[in-house]
Amino acid sequence: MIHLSLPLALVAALFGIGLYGVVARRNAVLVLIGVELMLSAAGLLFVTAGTTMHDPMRGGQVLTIFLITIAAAEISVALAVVVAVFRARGDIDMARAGEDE
Amino acid sequence: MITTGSIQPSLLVVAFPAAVGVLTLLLVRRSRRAAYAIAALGGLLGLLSAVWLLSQQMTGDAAPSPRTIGALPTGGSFAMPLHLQIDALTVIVATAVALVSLVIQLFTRWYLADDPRYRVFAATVGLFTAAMQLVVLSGDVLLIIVGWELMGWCSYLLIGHESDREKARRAAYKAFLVTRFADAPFFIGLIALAVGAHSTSIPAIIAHWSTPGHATALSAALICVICGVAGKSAQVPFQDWLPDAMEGPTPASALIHAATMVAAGTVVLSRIVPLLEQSDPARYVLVVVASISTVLAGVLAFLQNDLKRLLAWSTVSQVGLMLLALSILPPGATPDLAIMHLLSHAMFKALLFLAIGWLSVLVGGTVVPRMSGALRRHPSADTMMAVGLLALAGVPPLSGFVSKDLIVDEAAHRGAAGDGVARIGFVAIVVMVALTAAYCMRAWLILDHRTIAERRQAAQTIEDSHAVQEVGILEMLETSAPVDARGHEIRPVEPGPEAAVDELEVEEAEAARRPPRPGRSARWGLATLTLLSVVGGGLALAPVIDVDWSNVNGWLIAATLLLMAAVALLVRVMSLGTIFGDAAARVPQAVRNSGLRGFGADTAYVNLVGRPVLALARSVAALDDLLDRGVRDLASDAWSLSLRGLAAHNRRPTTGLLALTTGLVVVGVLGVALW
Amino acid sequence: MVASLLIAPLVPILAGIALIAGDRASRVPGRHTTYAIALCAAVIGALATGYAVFARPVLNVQWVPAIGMRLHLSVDGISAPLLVLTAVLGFLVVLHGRHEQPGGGTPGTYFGCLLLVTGGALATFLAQDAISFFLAFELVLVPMWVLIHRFGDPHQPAERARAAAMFILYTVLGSTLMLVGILALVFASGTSDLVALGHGTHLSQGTQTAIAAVLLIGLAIKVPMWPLHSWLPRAHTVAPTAGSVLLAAVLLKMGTYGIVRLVVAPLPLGMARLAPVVGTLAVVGILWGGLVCLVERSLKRLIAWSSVAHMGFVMLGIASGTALGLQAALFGNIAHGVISALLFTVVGGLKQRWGGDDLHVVRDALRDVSPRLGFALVVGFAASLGLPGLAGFWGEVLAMFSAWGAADDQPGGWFKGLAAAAAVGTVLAAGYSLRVLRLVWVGGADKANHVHPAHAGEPLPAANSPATTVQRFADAHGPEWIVVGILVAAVVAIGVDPVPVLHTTDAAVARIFAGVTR
Amino acid sequence: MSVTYNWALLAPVAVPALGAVLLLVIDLCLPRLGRLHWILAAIILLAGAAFAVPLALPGADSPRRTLCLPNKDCLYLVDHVGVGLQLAALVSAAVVALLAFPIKVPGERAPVLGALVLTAAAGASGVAAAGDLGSWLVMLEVATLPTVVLVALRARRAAIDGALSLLTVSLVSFAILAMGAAMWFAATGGGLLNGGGLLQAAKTPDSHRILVLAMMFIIAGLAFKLSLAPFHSWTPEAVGGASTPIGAYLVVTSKVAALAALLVMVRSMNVLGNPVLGVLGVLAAVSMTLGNVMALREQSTLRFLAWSTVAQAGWVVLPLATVSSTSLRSAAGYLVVYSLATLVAFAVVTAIAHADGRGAATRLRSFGGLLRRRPVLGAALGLALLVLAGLPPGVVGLVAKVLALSPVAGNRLWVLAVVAALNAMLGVAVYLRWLRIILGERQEPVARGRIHPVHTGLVLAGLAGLVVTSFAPQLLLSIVGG
Repeated sequence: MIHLSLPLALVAALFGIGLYGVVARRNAVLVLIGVELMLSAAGLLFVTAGTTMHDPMRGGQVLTIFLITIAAAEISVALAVVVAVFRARGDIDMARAGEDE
Repeated sequence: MITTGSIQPSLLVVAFPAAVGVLTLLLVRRSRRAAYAIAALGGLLGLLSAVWLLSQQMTGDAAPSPRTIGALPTGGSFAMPLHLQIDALTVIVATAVALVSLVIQLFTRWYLADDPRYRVFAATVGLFTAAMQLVVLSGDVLLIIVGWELMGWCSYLLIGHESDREKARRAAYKAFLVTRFADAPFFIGLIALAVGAHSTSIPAIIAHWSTPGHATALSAALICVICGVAGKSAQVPFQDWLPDAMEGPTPASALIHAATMVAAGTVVLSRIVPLLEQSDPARYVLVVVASISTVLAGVLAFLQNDLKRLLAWSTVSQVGLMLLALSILPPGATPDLAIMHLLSHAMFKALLFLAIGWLSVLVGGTVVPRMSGALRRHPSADTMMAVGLLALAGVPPLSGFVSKDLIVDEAAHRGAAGDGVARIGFVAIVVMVALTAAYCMRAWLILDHRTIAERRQAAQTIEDSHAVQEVGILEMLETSAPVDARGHEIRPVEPGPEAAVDELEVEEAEAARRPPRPGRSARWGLATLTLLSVVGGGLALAPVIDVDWSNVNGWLIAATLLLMAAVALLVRVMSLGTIFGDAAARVPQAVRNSGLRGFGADTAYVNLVGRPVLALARSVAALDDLLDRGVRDLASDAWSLSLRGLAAHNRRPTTGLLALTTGLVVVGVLGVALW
Repeated sequence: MVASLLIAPLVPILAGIALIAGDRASRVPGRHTTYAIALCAAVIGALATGYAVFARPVLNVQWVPAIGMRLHLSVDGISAPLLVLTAVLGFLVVLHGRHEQPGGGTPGTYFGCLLLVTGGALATFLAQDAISFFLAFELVLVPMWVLIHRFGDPHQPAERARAAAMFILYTVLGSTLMLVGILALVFASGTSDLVALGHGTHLSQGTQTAIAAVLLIGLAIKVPMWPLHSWLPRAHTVAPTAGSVLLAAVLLKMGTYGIVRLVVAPLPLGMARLAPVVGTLAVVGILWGGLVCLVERSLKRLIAWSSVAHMGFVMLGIASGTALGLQAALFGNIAHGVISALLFTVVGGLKQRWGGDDLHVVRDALRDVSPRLGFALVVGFAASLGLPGLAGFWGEVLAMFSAWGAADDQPGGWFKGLAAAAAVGTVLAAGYSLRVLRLVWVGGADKANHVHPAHAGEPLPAANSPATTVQRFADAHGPEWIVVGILVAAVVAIGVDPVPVLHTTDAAVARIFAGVTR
Repeated sequence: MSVTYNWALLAPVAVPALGAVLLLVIDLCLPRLGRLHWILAAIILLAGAAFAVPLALPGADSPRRTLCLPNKDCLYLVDHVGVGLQLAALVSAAVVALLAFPIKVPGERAPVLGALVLTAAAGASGVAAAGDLGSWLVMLEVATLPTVVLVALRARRAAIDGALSLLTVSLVSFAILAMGAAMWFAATGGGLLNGGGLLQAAKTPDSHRILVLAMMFIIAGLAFKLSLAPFHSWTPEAVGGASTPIGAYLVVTSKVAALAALLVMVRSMNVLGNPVLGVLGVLAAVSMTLGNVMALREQSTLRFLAWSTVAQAGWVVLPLATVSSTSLRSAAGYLVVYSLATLVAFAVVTAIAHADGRGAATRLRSFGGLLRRRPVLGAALGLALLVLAGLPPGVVGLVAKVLALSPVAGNRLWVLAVVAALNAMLGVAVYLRWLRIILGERQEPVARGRIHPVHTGLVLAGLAGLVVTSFAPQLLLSIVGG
């Protein structure tokens, strides 16, 4: 059993990088990637926490799978919107969207 | 004996004059006759009730403390019974007030014969009388305040009666404001007395404060009350409203000066005289105020160029004497001396004012040039004038003599006994006696002056005071053409001699429209006043007034009489060769000018109180604008905040994400911190 | 008859709503119909109020349990005079609408708003439940806002909007703060029943002080107390006459009534702690208002300012912490209600006739031009300066009495100083009252000029000479004169015999102070 | 593993969810129904709501549970507050569907939109009853994701921008939420929201700390959906860009879902024993202020309503600054009142937009003289605004304000209370601005189309609802068990 601090550090790092990506990137797809990173951090935390406890329902794993599913659904919607944005504006630069109406 | 059932004559004494006010305003539309009927009837009934009350008092049947509107429910332990308090002195004063008021009502009918506002005037006089009666009969400080303030208000209305003239408006405003200003401490003083006693009833207050142990508080409260009294009675430093109040019609002046307003201070102080006698500081304050007032007013009376103003100042002086009489009382004494003088003063002063009013109607004004020789032309009033002036001067055996010399005697007596207050008072009284003799003599000499032709000439240069609006007669003199020693003009003046003569004729024609003398009833009233001025001194013998007339120091009286005679002689000498028979013409012009202005008291009021208060008001208004703007700025702040908010919300998704992230950090930190 | 408790507020309110709604209908009811309906509703409301005041029924049923709000209506000594005042004034303003129905909207809206304000105020004074009190308190805001905003001075649309907004915003802030206080009080004491709260609560002094402070700040805006008064002069300046009357005579009273009900009675310890501050601010208000009045140019604004000063006396009485002070305050409330109603009616009429209310415009003497209005103005200002025999006197003088003899737990010296300053305030009141009378009643024009010697040689100056004729405008007649006359009579009646009013409140006041051990 | 089922209890969630599928199936079979799908959707939603009604009656026992595991832990439980919110979500969604019915959309899009609304409503309804972390997360996302699509499907540029804004914020928020949930899970060691693990975790300092942090993440994640500042940035964009019924959905149904989710979490936080959730107080204060201040200047109707929703969100969570069953009820009660008033306002705007064209409804100015032109619409909108401002005659709004303030005042959080009072004032300024326009004169000539009868009916019903509840606020408040 590996020590818990390593995965936890990874969780923190992933979340931080994801958050940074969300804030710093202007390209919508890159922002989505940031979100994915954050979600995977959450998933990792679920799994990590799930391993330490003796949950008969396997809560950690189950929730992680939920999470992945939701993320997939989200990304599909997100990509659809991004495509729509691209069609409407010609780019997917988040810092320019909504500028003029 | 009339039954003393539920109807108390003491209440009627107040109610009838008040009813005059109310009924006249309610019922009468235009009819002068109806207004007169109500006024005369109300005044008469008021007098009859007063006499009824007097008779009750004599027989001992009077209810000592009748209730009025019932005790005020105060929700606690504070008693406000609002009772009257009937005793011999107050009943006599009430009778005198009722009498004077009645005569004035009768006289007014004639005096204001063609005044469209006669109705209002009569109503106000009624109300005024009621207020004074309330003060006189009150046994409760709240009732005193009620009557006191009502009188102030009525005086405002009466003085400003001829409100078409700016001078009258200003005089009314000044009279009310000055007295009201003095009323602030008066209120506080009475409130302090009442709160200390947990009751507004005067007997309770006297009982409470008579116990030893709160001398300082008592003195402070009394000094406050004295302040108010000084205001109402036109004593220094509030003296200057009274001469200005001469802008009112003469009957109003008679009412204010003789029986009501200015005398109210004496009445109130005499109510609480047992407390005054205990407090030396208060007595000192009172004697100083009264002494300065009585002397100063005597000087000013001598310097006036208008006989009504002369009488006004003489009132200040005489009221000063009454207050002096109160201040020199030994502990345990009753205020009969002061009340005695109040009564005689009421009679002769009312007489004087009405007589002057009569003359002024006939000659068209009260300034010296107009009045000069008035009695020569219209001798019908000369008995009244003579009696009035003699009584005022204190010539035996008239009423003024009796009351005044009793005070002189008491002051000398007490001063000899080592009372400092009485010594101050004595000196002041002596000076005042001389001054009184001087101005009385002066007035008589003017009225009785012979050289009508010269008067007539000079009159061409001077407009009637009615036509003089903003500028006083003084300024008019300054700007009018100089005359040589014999009264001939050096240079013709502006409107031209014809115009001036025309004007005189017009006015005389106007005066001719009313009968040349008051109606019979009014003349009867005047005669009564004259009679009382002559024999009023006999009241000292009456059992209801408790004065010590048997042990009077005859030498002292002789000395004062000699002094008076000497002064009178001097004045006579001074008046020789003057244009109008005016002794004051010998006084340097600068002093007279200053005297006409009351030695600048008005300017002092304006500069010391009026201007600073207005400046303060302006700065407060400016401050409030700031406050207001501050509140408004809050709105515009919100407005500009929203503008800034709009700039921040640039509709870009990245900005939203940035905000979101910041929010996350803030929430995390705050959440953990606030937990 | 319990129904009277419901009829009193509901008939005006429902009639008001009906009138406003009727305005939107396709067939707008005529002017006379509207007036008649409004008058009927006002009369019914007044009669029901009168009956309720007389018979003192009680209604107490559950209403909104979610917020602990009950429908508890009844009348006691503290509210009875205010109810009568409100009902009578509600009737009078409707009556007055016949004379002056300002433009800016339809008659239906105008009378509807008047009725809504009246009904709301009646409900406020009837409510014996803290939360429904608040509800009723808020009820009057929007109609009042409409009155100011739509029916105010037609010459100043921008100022009208600003004043209306300031009025409602300031008041909402105040009432929400009051709500906070009420909720805290209800939560802490466990009851929202004002009758129960009236017996005092047993909270610690700290708690009481905190709650009392919030309540006082909230209510002080309504009163208004210096320095939270800025909305008042503005609102009054542009409000229509009836609006001013209701605002000054009824709405302000809700503030002081609220203080008595919510602070003085339930939170004696808190009130005692805050009383010096309240008293000081009250006196500052007295002086401040008086001073501003000395230089104010707009007549309506001046009266509004004088309201600030008069309410200062009311607050001073409350702050004194004595039964006498409370009596003075409750009496002062009524007195100020009647006086300000009178003054605003008269001045509103003048403003309408003059086309403005600038005091610096020289005009002919009102006593000549329009004797009735002149007389009413004199009575109003005389009462305003505290002349005995008129309504204003007793409240103010008793307030000074109470301040001088403030409760034992108060700094006596300080309160004595406050009483003295208040006495100075009465001098200022005399100053500004006479200033107005000097400028308006007796006129600025000097008519001594008119009989100048120059005319003497000519034929007698006849009425056709413009210099000597006074430009008369219509004096008060019909409804206006009735309204003014009733108010004058009320001012005099209350002033001559204050005992009935004081007697009404006496027992209730004594009850408040009986529970308190000071 | 055996799980108990109580279908009646599950119906408020199951009916709309199945209805969404049903709608798509019907479209497959009968492709030409077009806008009638909206009616179907509304019927399904109302049917779902009908199942919730018995539970909302005052006599019903609470909480009711189902999907219980053998160890008595239940994955689905509703109490009065929960069922009230379910009801609110379903009814509001039904109103949105009815509002959308008259609006012309391409024939193939109507069933999709209807299905999305149903799905989202199911999610909103479900999250109110979630008993475990998994269903909570899933239901929340089910309630959220369709809204992005709903906004985007208007296919105007503004709508796409709004959708992008909503999308990004919702994604990031969901990520944060997931992180919070994960921390929660890590701290409590289980997925149940009110299991024994929570108590256990609250006792050990370490996990207590993580729990607190988890709670903060969850609050931050949910705040976006409630449009609490500073997580609100999507609101004006999305509401302003979307079609008006969808705008109503975003600010009403979606918010109901968010509050339901928050209440579920806050309720479980009860055990932590801290009565004050200062963060929510701060968020409430900031949102109120920001929303009101921004609305002061807003010229566009929809954006105005969006800012108003930001401000109202502050009021909704204000009572949650203190944790107690009363404050939960207060928040839910406020939300219900807010929903009613906002729906009425949106109904009026939609009706006008439909009759006169969107241009006639998106500017505040164009509402000039509405009360005169269209008395019913004007009165309804005016009353709704007064309710939102909390001024009588909108008594119910005032009662809601009382409700929201009472926990704060009761616990004597003076600063918060004063801020709230200031915002009550600002709010009055905000809503009166619009009210003034309605009361005022007509600014410009406006085309006068015919109001669709469905809209008229809805507005009338809303007006009646506002009037009735203003006299008897209890009718409305009792559905959240007040």
